Amino acid sequence: MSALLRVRDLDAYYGHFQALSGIELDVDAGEAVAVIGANGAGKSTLLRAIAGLVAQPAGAHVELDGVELRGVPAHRRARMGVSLVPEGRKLFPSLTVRENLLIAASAAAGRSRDGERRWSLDAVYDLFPNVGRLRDRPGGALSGGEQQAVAIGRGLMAEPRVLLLDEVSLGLAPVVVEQLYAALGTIAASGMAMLVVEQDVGAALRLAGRVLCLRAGRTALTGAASQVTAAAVTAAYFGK
Amino acid sequence: MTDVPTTPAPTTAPRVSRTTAASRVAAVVALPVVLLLAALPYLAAPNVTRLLVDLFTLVLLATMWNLLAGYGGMISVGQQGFIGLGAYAVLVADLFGVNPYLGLVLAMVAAAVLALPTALLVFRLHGGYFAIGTWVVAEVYRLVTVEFRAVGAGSGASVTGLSAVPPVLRGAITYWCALAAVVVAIGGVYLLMRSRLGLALTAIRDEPTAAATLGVRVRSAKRIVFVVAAAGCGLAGALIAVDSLRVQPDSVYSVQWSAFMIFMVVIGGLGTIEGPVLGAVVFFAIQQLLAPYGAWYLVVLGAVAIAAALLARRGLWGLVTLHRDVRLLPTGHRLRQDR
Amino acid sequence: MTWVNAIVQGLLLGGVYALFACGLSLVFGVLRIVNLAHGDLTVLAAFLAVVATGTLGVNPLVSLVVVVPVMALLGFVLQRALLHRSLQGGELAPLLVTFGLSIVLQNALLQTFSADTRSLPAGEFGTASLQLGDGLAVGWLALSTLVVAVAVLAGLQVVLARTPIGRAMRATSDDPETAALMGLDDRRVYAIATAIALATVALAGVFYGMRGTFTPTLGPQLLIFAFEAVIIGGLGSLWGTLLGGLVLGVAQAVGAQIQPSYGVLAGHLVFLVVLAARPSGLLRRKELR
Amino acid sequence: MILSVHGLSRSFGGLTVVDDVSLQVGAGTALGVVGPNGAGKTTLLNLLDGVLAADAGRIELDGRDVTRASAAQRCRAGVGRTHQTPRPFSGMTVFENVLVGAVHGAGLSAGAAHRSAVGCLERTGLLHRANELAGDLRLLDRKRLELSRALACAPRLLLLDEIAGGLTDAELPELIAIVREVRDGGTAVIWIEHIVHALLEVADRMLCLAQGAVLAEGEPAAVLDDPAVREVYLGSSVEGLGGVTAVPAAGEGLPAAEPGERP
Repeated sequence: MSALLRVRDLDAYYGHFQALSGIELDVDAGEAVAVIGANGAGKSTLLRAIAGLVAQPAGAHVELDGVELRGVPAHRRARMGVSLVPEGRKLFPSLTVRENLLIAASAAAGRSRDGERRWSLDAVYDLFPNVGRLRDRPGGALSGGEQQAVAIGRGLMAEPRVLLLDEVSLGLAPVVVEQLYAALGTIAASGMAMLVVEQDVGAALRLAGRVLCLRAGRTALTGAASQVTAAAVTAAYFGK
Repeated sequence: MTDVPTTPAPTTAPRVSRTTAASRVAAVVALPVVLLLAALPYLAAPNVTRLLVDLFTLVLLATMWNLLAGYGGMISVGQQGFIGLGAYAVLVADLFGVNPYLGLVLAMVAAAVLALPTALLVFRLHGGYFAIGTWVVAEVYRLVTVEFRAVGAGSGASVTGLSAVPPVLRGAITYWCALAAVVVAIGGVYLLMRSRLGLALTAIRDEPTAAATLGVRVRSAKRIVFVVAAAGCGLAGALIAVDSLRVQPDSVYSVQWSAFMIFMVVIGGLGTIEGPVLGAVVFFAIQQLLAPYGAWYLVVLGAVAIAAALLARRGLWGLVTLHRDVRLLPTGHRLRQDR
Repeated sequence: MTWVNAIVQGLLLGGVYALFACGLSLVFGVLRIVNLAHGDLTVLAAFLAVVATGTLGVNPLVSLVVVVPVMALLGFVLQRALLHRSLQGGELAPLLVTFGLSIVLQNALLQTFSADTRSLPAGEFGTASLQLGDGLAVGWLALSTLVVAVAVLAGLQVVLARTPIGRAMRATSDDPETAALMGLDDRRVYAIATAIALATVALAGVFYGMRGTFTPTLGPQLLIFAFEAVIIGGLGSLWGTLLGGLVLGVAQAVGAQIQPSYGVLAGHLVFLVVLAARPSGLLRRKELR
Repeated sequence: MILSVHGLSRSFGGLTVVDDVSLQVGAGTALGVVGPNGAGKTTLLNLLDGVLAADAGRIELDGRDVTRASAAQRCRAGVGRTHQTPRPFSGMTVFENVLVGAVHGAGLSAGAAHRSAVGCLERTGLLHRANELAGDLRLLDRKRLELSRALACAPRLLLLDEIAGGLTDAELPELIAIVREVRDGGTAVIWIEHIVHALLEVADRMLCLAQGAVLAEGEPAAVLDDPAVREVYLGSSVEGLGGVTAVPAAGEGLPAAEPGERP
């Protein structure tokens, strides 16, 4: 039995600079994995490589349910069920909140025939009551926390099989982070496979069953979340 | 990038070198070549020098457009406005009894002076809109010009002040003026690009924001380039006027000049001094060869320019120097470690 | 009364300019490309109508049934074959490519159709007019051009604001990378936008051809008028483009009333005044560059 | 005081990114700035060096109001800056990159500028790459280049944006020594950094930003011990999370692999 998302020997380059080397990772259906590490460790690059935004070199493997994704462009990966909630939220500023959500639904349009749709506007509004109230506001005129909720909702509207979340808590107040992670907990409980890149280690570890810690583009530490010590995490952040 | 010492910690202070082997050869060869070209009216038939005046005008135009786009990052399709102004400056000088050859200098001044308020307006536009904005201004110049009866309104007028000069002598003087203009333009751009301003322009081309944070006055550098390029195009227009002795508004203000400039620079290699010169020569050859085929040659030119913009971004000069770092007119700095 | 007439005729002329401009505006808004071949494509559409009316023997308005789809298809192909590649080449490449295209189109038309002045025979419809009072007559053709322009702009507005493809265009224009994460293929979205833009160009070309005369070298002039309408109105606003077209039309008509040769010049001067006094245009909605 | 900032604010589309920040830095002292990503640290630097205009507030450099001055003017008045994401002039050589700062920022004539640029490259250990195109440099050398260029402007105020990110433990002391030397030469330093222990070696004072506002300011140790700071910095608390042992991958523990070095 192979995992739902299977990553083998993944390297990534920006020009001459190697941002990732030899990453190996499995995410099973219904499992949440946290990716942690200091700035510049390659966390976001890993998600971007899986989503198809960073070129995948020959010899590197990213497989979704046994299907090799090399050469598949980002928009087709999205339609196959790889949904990335990007760093910085990246809402479309000239679209309203509702339109931001609907735009992602088109990614799921091709697949909705063979399976019933789980996520609709109403389902997202149920999950984030705030978002429902803001539905007619332009995406550019929201606070950070509101933007993040819309971004997650938008990711869900694409009916993902694997949800990739990049820096959910970035720049948000702890109380907001708590609310967002409560929602993510609900999503995880529904059986979604998730890969979460986080600076807020505490929040990520409460959600994730497993941890991948990156350092300078390489795997520094992997293991069950319950076994990762505060000291190891602090080391990853403060450098010592 | 030739001899990079593998160990740091130099023993003596490194020296800054601003020449290359190729440039030293070029410097040695340049003087005799220019002298030979200067002697040409004594050696060759007038129709040869006549053709060369056309070529030199094209080289001048290509060099100026490259200064704007390749070094200043400004794509203008309105330089014909300054070409037209230059041509009319000769005509106006002629009307007032000033020697048309003196009009060449007046043309440069007139174009530079008008470039200042023009810059004020068109610098409010960016990218493609800047391009069309310069074009509108050129159209305004044309439309205003044709309102004046004294310069022949819509049909233009002839330069009469040179009728007393024997044709052979006139051809020779025009040729020397064109040669001088090209030498000054290429030499001027070379010196400009080696100066503080050149350093600033190269920095702006690569990263405008970082340039500003390192103390480069981005806007004023661009303004200087715009004015210099306008003066150069004004000179080219004046050369066209004294060469053909006839100024027609639809011809000197034609947007086709912009098409030619873009073609020469893109084919030759944007952002180098050598490239536009090479591009002008190639363009001139194509023009001579394909002229009998009428407008089809322009169709070919357009198609080649599209292909070059998409496929060969560094132009012909880029292909020539693909594997070797040949710089006839180096503008950069190299550190050399004396041992 | 002559001045009122000039203003009315100017407004009607502005309708044509607005129609020219909306394709330019759309391509810039979605692809961020300033299409320097815009005017030549308009002229191409007019010549296609010449061929269609000639070979099929139909009214120019009927020829739209052929010309509009052909131009839309051309737009789709153009985007796929040239413009998309040029987008990867930085800021310069799209300008150089569209300018090269302009030269190619202009001279190919010149070779094919000669430099003769042409017009599209609009029949009775072209000459009939509506009498509004003494000395004030409004041509049916001119009036219908304005109505078509408003309808096209309104239609584009509705497509952009309310339809899935309009949403996709706005999203891709905002951020192509994130749009890809939503399953949108930017190449396809851009190609559809270009196809729609060239369909409006086809309308503009045919209506212009019926109203007046044209030659293969008219393109640059039309591009400049379209550009002035866009800038006067304000980038990124379709209603601004309509307003810009009307302002330009009135300026030209009033200028021409003073002296016929002042018409075009007056339009340019109004444009320069707007650029100097209100560089973001009369109706500017949001930051676009 | 070299730099005095009062009530500086900036928002983007209704979102306040820098919120009423006031700070002062004196000659020969260094201010460390910490805070989670997105707290507005880089925006603060952009406001200080003039790349962005402030919505409200006042910036004084050597007692002169520079709030409305352009980036180029501020650089000439003595503000040097490094970017978090390096922005080299990729078509120019390393030496020429630094020369831009020496000629335009510090206003030196050719000969003096050449000497100054060589000196700055020597200081940052980049001299042996002087003739390479800046676009060909790897990340670490790009960061060195950022620092060299800023130093070439002969700054009275040096703004550093995550200059240590990606450096290995072996390379850090070298960098710290350079920044210290600059500070001890009388330059005021503002340093944004996530690698807190590097910051602690240089900073005389520490400032923590959260959501654009100053959360705490004072003695570095005191600021870092502030529970509010620990809370925003690590997000929710990490205490009491785990078991006893970490599981190293393939027996590697925590390797200090060098980024930028290809295997």
